[in-house]
Amino acid sequence: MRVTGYWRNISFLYRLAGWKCTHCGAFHHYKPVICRRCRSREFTQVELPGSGRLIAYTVIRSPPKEFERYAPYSIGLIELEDGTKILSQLTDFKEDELRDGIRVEAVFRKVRVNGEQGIIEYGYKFRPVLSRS
Amino acid sequence: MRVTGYWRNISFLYRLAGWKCTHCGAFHHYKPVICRRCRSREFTQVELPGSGRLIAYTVIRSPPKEFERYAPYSIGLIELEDGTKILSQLTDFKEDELRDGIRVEAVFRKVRVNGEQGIIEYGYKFRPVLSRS
Amino acid sequence: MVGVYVAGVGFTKIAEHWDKDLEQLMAEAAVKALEDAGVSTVNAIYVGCALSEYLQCQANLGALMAECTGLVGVPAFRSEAAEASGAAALYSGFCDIASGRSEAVLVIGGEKLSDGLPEEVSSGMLMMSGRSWYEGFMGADFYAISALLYRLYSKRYGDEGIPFFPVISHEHAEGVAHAQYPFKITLDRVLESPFIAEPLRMLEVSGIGDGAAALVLVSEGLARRLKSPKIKIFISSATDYMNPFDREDPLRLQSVMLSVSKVLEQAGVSRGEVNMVELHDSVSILGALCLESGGFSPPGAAGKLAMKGEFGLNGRLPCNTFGGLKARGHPFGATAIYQVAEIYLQLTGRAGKNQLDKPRTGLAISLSGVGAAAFTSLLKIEEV
Amino acid sequence: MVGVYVAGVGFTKIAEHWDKDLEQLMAEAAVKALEDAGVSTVNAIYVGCALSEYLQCQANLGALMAECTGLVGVPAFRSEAAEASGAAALYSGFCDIASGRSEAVLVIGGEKLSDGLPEEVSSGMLMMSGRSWYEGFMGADFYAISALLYRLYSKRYGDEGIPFFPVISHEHAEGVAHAQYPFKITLDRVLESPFIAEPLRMLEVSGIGDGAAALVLVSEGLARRLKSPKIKIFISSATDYMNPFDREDPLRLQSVMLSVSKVLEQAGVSRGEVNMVELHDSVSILGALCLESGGFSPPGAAGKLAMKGEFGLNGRLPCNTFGGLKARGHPFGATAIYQVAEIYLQLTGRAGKNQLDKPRTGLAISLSGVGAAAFTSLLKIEEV
Ligand SMILES: [Zn+2]
Ligand SMILES: [Zn+2]
Repeated sequence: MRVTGYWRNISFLYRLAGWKCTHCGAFHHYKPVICRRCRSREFTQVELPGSGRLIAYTVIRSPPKEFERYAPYSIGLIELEDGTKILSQLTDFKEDELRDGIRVEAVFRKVRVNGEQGIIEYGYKFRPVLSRS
Repeated sequence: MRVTGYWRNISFLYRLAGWKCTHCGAFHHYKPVICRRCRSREFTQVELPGSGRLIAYTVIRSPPKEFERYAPYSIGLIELEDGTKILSQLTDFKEDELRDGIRVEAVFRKVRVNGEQGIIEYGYKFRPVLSRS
Repeated sequence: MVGVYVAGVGFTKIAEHWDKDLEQLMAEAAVKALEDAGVSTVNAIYVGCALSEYLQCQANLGALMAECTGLVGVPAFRSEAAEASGAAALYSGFCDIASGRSEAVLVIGGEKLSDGLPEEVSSGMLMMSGRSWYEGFMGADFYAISALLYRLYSKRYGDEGIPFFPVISHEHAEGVAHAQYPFKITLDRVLESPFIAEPLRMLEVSGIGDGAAALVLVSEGLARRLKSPKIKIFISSATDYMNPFDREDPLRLQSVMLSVSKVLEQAGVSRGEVNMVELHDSVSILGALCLESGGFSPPGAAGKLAMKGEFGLNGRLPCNTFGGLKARGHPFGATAIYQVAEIYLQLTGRAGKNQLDKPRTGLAISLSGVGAAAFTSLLKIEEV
Repeated sequence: MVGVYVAGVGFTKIAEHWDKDLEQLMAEAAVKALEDAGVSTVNAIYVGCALSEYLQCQANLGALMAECTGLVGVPAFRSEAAEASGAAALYSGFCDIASGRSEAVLVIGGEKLSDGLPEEVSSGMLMMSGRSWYEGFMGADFYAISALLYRLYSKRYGDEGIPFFPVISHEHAEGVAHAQYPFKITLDRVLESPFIAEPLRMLEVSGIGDGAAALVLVSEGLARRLKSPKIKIFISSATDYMNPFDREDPLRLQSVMLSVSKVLEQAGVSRGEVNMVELHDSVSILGALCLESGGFSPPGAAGKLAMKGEFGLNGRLPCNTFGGLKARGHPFGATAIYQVAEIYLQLTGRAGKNQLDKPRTGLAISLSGVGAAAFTSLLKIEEV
């Protein structure tokens, strides 16, 4: 991805902020011209809840070029508390800690260094919620 | 261009070698499957003459990214002694030496360093033929 | 063949749209076109974009646009023919309707050049106008090749009037809301501008901008039922050797000659009946060569005719009526769609201060590379 | 609509063709197809390629292919729909003939993945299966998304038989001259291969190769006059949300469901009359989902049916009869054209040792991304 695309989408990548269709409730992580589900044109800005449940995860071992230096890394499919499903890198976990169904929460992290320009790009990642004993 | 593409086409880039259609005489700087002019399938390998006449030239001042460090550089349209027209970078000339119609000859030069891999790519360039006094 | 009609158009201003992603820009144009046509859905989406893989790291733009226009489900893919990518999408959309398979299709052209640095855009242009390991290897870019053509032209015919093409385009762009450079320039300013690749001057070449434009094409059947103004459309295309100096005569663009002749024949229109032309003036010399190769000017005469005013809004054959590539702007994959949309505005009497006097037929020439491919679209007032 | 026929096919072996440029590979396939069809020229060329801009630094591939096939002049441009780019080119070529505009067109699909490093090919795949600033930003590549789908599938249905899909494909590829991996593998070897993105194993995903394939499509009128065997063809397409987890049910590929239903309706064929299917098994789980979403297996049952032998050459519904994406190979833009060419060989009795017993109808499913778009082609023996 280009740095320009990163800048434009920082509100989602930093804060899980996006646009919710006032008609059908569909969430858009980009600013929509028209609702991708119902074609309505009215939206309200919302922030997604920062916690949810890990539905499934995987580990990338042979990553694309931009991610070579970060391999292996984990990608999870997460269902947030409001039911929205999002993808995220997983972080701050111990080797045996990842299991489908565990509770996870959003944290702000460095995601990568962008190509030739060397710009450090930050964004959300999710980590297991520590069970309070 | 990728380094792979450079390696595959070295015979032309180093030696002006290519394929001539045995039917219509059309020159191909790549190995043709079928003649681009007459659709014949028979070719002989040939080397183009290394000298000719400069038909026209120009100077690139705002070059593509790969050529930034070489700007400004000159591109010439050259008619070789056998009538074949080719494009070439021009080299080894003094500021006021380039004129349409002058005689030019091929030389072997470093053309550029290829991107991230840092491979030095060589090829032909043309320079003015010194008039013998 | 089912008759094909343009039923609505939409486009954005051409500018550096820092705040929008390519797909947002394209969705904006698409939604406007659907509204303009009074159509809420279509049978297919054809997307034209030249450099999304390189400049946005984005492929599969067709499916992405189906989603961004709220039309998930509908077939959608991208066509690429370098700077004429929008025309390639239009060509495919045209055949779809003409075959009777679809009643309505959306054609969207878009390009977001400001996502790259200027030298990256130049690298993109290098991919479009030459073979990667020949012109690309030596850095003989679009401007270099165009400059060499310009030299050959000057030697054969002189260059009188060629630098006047940008003057015409800028004159027509003045005050045009969607134009990137909506102001006049003088011939002196063109001639005083520095060389980009001599003899080609900075003010003879189009700039770098972002833009998206869209059309709704419909079948004659649907055209009859819609309330929006309908204009019949035809399109033809032809190719030539990638490198103009491999062609028999580099100053005759065979792709233009063939595609113009074919589209006129298809539409049953003579050259004399064409009331306006949108030229591919990404560089001044190509504007002139389009006219000459298309048979709208004798060889070597386009510049002189331009100086005489023949291609102005009140001339014999108005050209680039909203500013052409030079002044309205040239976001590659979108350009051909802007051209067609502007003819549509002219033929439907919606051209505002640029309105020509009741034109009935307009023609747009869209090139890829230095004429390696040409697409010619013809729009014509014809009752459904 | 004019009926459209396949009149000839050509393709190269899928391999790492170090000695050939992409355009040479494509020209080779094209010239073979023209010879096979007994046609010396065509009215248009449709080129499918996913990543030429990124991997070859080459745009304007359409015009380049007109030149490399000796057909300069003919309209030619590229279609891109990620891994289904060849099918997008076929779709456009189909509409061209169906409209009555062209009598014969050449459709060429090609991809040269060996021009990039493996991690560069992965980056290319990242552009194809997600939005650049969402999946692309976090590195959620095609394998990651497929692996997550695989997990959901296993939870709902169990994964029995899914890893058997590669076994079937390799069995069929054995000894196939154009296949990249023409040898058998056992289920044990699949299960013992390391994870690429768990639960997805190395031997459940297709490799990296170069290849090109071409078809000649002709109108029913020309089909009548040609001597080569002719097979009627139909094609449909549909899209879905780019990200499967934005879909109502990620395990139902709506794009497959819609495109299969539409093409069957178009051809007047029922599912039961389909004699063979070429699946998009770039990863094992997608092969299974194609069958289930296409209505050729109940949901959750494809793996079990596979284990029972239903999809073998002698099964109820032979699949991937020359090895599919997994074993024949998967050079993105070429893949759909290989699929159609292989069905053509089957229906014309030219499939050699892989020949099915008099099949009359075959169907190919070609996906882009993780089902963001699907193209379904149907070939059918039908007298002209
Ligand atoms: Zn909605
Ligand atoms: Zn020849």
